[in-house]
Amino acid sequence: MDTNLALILVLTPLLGFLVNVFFGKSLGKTVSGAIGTIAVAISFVVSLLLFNQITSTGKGIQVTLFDWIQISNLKINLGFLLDQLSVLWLLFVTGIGSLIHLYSISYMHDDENMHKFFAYLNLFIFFMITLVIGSNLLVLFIGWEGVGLCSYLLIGFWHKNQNYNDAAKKAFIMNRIGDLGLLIGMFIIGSMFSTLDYATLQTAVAGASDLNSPLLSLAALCLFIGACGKSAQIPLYTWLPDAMAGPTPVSALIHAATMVTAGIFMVTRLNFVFDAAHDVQNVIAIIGGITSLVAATIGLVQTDIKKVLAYSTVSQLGLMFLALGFGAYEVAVFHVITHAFFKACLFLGSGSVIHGLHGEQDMRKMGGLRKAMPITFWTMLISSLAISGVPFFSGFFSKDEILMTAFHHNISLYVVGSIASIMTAFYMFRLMFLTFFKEFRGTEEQKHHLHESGSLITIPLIILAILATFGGLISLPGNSWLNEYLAPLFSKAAGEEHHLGTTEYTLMGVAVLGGILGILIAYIKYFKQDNVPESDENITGLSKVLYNKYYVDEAYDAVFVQPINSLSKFFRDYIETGLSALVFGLGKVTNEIAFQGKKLQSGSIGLYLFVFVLGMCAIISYIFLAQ
Amino acid sequence: MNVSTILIILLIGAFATYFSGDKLSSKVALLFSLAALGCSILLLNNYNAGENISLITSWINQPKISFALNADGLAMAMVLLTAALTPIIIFSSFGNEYKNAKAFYGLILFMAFAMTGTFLASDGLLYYIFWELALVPIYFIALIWGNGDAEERRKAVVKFFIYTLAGSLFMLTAFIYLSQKANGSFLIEDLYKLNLSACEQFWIFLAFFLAYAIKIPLIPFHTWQANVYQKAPTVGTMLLSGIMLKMGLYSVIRWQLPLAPIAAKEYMYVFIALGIAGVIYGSIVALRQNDLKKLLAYSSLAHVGLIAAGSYTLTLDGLRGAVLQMIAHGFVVVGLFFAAEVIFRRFETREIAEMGGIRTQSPKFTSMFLILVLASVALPSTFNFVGEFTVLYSLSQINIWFAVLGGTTIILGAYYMLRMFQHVMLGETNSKTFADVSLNEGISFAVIIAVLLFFGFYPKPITDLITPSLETILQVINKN
Amino acid sequence: MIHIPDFAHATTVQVIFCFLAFITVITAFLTIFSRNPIHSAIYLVICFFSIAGHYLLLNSQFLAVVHIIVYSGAIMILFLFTIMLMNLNEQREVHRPRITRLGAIVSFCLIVIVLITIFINSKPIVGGYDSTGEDFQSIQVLGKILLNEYMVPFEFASILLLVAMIGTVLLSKKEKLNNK
Amino acid sequence: MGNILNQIGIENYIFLSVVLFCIGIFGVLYRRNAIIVFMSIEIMLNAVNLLFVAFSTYHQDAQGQVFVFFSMAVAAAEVAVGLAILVSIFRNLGSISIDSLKNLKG
Repeated sequence: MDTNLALILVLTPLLGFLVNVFFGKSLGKTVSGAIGTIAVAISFVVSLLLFNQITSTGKGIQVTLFDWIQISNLKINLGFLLDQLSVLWLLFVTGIGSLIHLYSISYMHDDENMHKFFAYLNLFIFFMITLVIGSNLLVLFIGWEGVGLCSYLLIGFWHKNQNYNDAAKKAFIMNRIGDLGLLIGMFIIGSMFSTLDYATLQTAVAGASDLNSPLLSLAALCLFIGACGKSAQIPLYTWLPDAMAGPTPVSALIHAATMVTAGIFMVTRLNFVFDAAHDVQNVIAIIGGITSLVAATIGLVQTDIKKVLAYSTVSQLGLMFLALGFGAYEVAVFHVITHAFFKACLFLGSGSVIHGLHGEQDMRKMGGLRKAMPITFWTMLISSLAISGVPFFSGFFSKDEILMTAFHHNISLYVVGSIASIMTAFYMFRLMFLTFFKEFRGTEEQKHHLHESGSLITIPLIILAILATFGGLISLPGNSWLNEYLAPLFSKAAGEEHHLGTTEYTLMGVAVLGGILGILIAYIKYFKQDNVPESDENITGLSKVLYNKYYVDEAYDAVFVQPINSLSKFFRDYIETGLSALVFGLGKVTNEIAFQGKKLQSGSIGLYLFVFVLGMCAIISYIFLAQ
Repeated sequence: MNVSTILIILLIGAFATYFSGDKLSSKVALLFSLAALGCSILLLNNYNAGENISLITSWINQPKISFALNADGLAMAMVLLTAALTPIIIFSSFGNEYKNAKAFYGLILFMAFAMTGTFLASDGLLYYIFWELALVPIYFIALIWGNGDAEERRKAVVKFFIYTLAGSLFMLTAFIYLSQKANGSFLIEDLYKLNLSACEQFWIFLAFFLAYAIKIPLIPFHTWQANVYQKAPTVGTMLLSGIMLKMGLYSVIRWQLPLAPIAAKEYMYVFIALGIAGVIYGSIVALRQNDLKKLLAYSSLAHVGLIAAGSYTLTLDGLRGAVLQMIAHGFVVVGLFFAAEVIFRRFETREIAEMGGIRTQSPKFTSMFLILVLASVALPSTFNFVGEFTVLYSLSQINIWFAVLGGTTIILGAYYMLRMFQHVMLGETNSKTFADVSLNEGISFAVIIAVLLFFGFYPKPITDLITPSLETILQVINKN
Repeated sequence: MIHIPDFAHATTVQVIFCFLAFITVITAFLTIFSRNPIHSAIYLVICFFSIAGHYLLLNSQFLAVVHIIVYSGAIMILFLFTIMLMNLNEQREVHRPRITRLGAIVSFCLIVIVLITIFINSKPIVGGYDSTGEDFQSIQVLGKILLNEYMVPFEFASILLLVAMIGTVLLSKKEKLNNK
Repeated sequence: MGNILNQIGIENYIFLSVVLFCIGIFGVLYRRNAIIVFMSIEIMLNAVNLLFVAFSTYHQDAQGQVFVFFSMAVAAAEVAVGLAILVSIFRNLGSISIDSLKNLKG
């Protein structure tokens, strides 16, 4: 029964993918969209069933299908593990996935390759489910690379534009750098504990005598590099903003809500490994903090509506890693969930705006959309309030918990996180003010066509906005359902319960004040003073550095890409020809010897005789004198 | 029924094809190659049932050479690879017109015959004869039916021929020396039993290494490869890269390592490093290739480097991963070269710069090509991943840095393959028309893809087939 | 060691040997150095005669006779005929460049030195020159050996001579055949 | 009568034939007239023959002499053919200087 459920869960999206690939074109756009959506919806229903089962029994379900790869000291099964963590992830992956599929039916309706879009989305859901429910690291790796592939396909969905293809390629390769880390981590773990299976691994790590060994730390570090690649952390984050080249629903689904959280999932899944490697945890916290701050600063000045959201995503992911670094896994998971709600909503909202403006993404050419698109406006406003940490929206609770954890562990990282939060509030409301308030700054023609999007677009928005508002209820401070639910996963008692004392309330107040401060600054700057960001040429000073993302892309290009390319050219033009010449040289030498030898045959009998005599002398002296 | 049946079928097939005339020859060749495939599957069945399908009869008395064919799991796996790829290769050529087709297809079957013989032979000299025999057909195939400037082609092909021949001569010397030691016997069992000193083993190892390093090819002995791949007709390239390279790798496992185990252990690090250097070097050179077939050639160089590194680890994982990866690479590389050929049939060019924008015109071909590209970069759930993972794992057991450096193939491979894919397939619609794949072409692709995906999820049959014989070989290696 | 003849107490045989050897070497040299081929041929004849003398000295009369017939008779006549046929004289030969002559002299010295060194270094002959008294080189004995043990080579030699004869005729007639 | 070699010594014969042989070689190298070269070859042959006979006596064995017979037969054949060749060369080239025989050039 469990096996069948799990198989239905996994295979329905795959079936949807296959149907759409082979018959999508002939089925028509609406039907193929419907098939895609229903496939994911079925998975969602199955996830709900599983969730029900898990909450009632409290035990995970282990499903083993068959042996996959045999290695002398490892036996790797193709199997699934459905426990609290994976089912939780399943719920929001398939849930948000269904909503976004629904949204895409309308959003992608004008695209000629719509069936392909749904095929890829379904494939993505398939791989994401595999990633989440795999019972060992290698099955996770199938999903891990599979979602990378789907991300590649979807970023480059409009494949006629080579810039989009470049972005897709970049995303894939950056992810692969991380994947190498993950693989190496797996190798070390495999050779240390002779297993990659989560359950056995947990007991093995618990039973290991020399925890904190450098080898285990190295493994944890490598795994974290993998997480960096997938979850867009420094130094591998640059692909995520570029990934916005894909259609907006993709950005919402893959690059905000689900795929990018895979890194957090993996770290949470292997919490026992990371708990045993404190140094690496510190590294994770520091990198998370820095990423959140750096991304937030870049987000301050971006003018492309999706880029702002992308940097915001990177920044929020940084916050999650900050929490992971402190061992507060449930807090990170909490933020993953709330973030999935409000960020998906924001992306879908921005998609609605872009759809309404026929592809315009520059905020400088928007404005005053509030009246034309009320539902989009209100849902986005709610989500912005949530992400800014305004009290009683979901983001408030989750972000507050992260900051509180940080405060208890490391004040300076707390300060970093808080500044990032203030900046978040600022740029989110900058986005809101520039997009929805004041007068419309686009062309007359666009203004003429302004309209609210259809119900297929607005319904998901409304649902997500509701979730963004009330999602925080699953883990209220002091009375956390989530913590209890996840408790079986973690070795130590689920998160040191925050005693809601004076400190905590003060911190909350500070956070709220910070959020409101950010909103206020944005209000003054972009509503009161009516500023509009300047056009690209006029940006100077610090903002120019920020606007150009600290020139990190250029630096990577100069440090890694160009040297490899020139090395390649050098190899191709010099080493290859050199080696080839060497081989040909052997032939040439032989030829030359023959040619010179030919000259020796001058035909002069006198010379022959002379040489003959000399040779005879040599032979005779060798025979008789050598002994 | 024993393994000689398959050799007989292929040999008769080669002659039958030649005498069937130009029109029928391709079909006759396909028929015989399918018969060989069927025969090999039957043999596999018998083998799995525990039947002895080996054959030993004396052949020449002075020097003592036996006609000994030994089919263990490893050899069966390689025979199956050959038998499976030959029909695919022949079938893939159906879209082309060849002048003097009867000779062309006859040579293909003859080459399959020689290569199968190489995999099966368990007598040193018989093995050597098959090994060299395989060189003859490919020489003519590349020389007569190749493309590009005739003079340059001749240069490249003759270089290849002489280069590989020169390498094998060292192997022959080693065999003769070994048989002197083994009282004139060339049988592999007798050679396995020899107790050679470390110094002798070193020289024998080196002699074998020269032969195999040129054939596989490992850097810096690879210079023939790219040119020949480029100049040879695609069928020839497929035969070379899909099967013939595997001859070298197979021989490393079958002959080189067990015959000189002390030397193999002593110099393990050097040769692993050489293999890994090939991985990195091949990948980097592939980045800036303008010719599609050349790029694939260098990618092949990178992959076989990794396989060789895996073999030289002398661990069960390494050998097993190497064999798995050999089979996977055989299929994927044939598929990729076929894709290059499909493009060539339509665009008459192999310059990447002149391609692009194919995806809009032929979605089916794009999907198939993409799957092959992804398999080549070892995406999990493809067969290549199973092999590559196992090899990298074994390398990590030797030294974690080997795994890290060898693992760069994951990154660099993705880089050059996707870059190639982007410039060949994506972008603005090409002004030249590109018809989508025909049924024939589609079938070839579908078979290859099906194999790659099936074994990607379920490699157990192959693993079970090869593991016992690899363990036997490891016992020989570790006997001292 | 080298057996140096004691000239004061030289036996007749020794005197004859020295005399013959002297003639042999001198005429050989003269053969080579004389400018006129006819003179060379004459000196060669003398040289051959002296060698026949050596044979006689060694008590192989039959061989000496055959030698005179074959060499001094047949071969030398052949030489003389050829020389006269070609009408060669000393003016026709241009001297070789100096380097060639130097090379010839050097190699001559070299081979002499090498051979002599070999013989000096080789083991001295052990034992005396005993004579069994048995007849081993009379015509009778030789004839028996030739026609018993060496029957086949002997016949081959005759074939060889026949072939050489035919070949010679053919070679020298070829020009005429072409002219016809 | 005793052995003649008791009085002369085999060494002297060896020396004599060595000298003779070397003179032959010298002649071959020194002269360019093909006829003289031929004569030098004959001298060399005779040097060897002489040695054969000397050793035949030394060993009291007729085989050495038999060999000399064959050698003479061969020499006769050789001279006949060789001179015939020389004659035809002379007819063609008008010279028998070995420097003019350069057709063997590779």
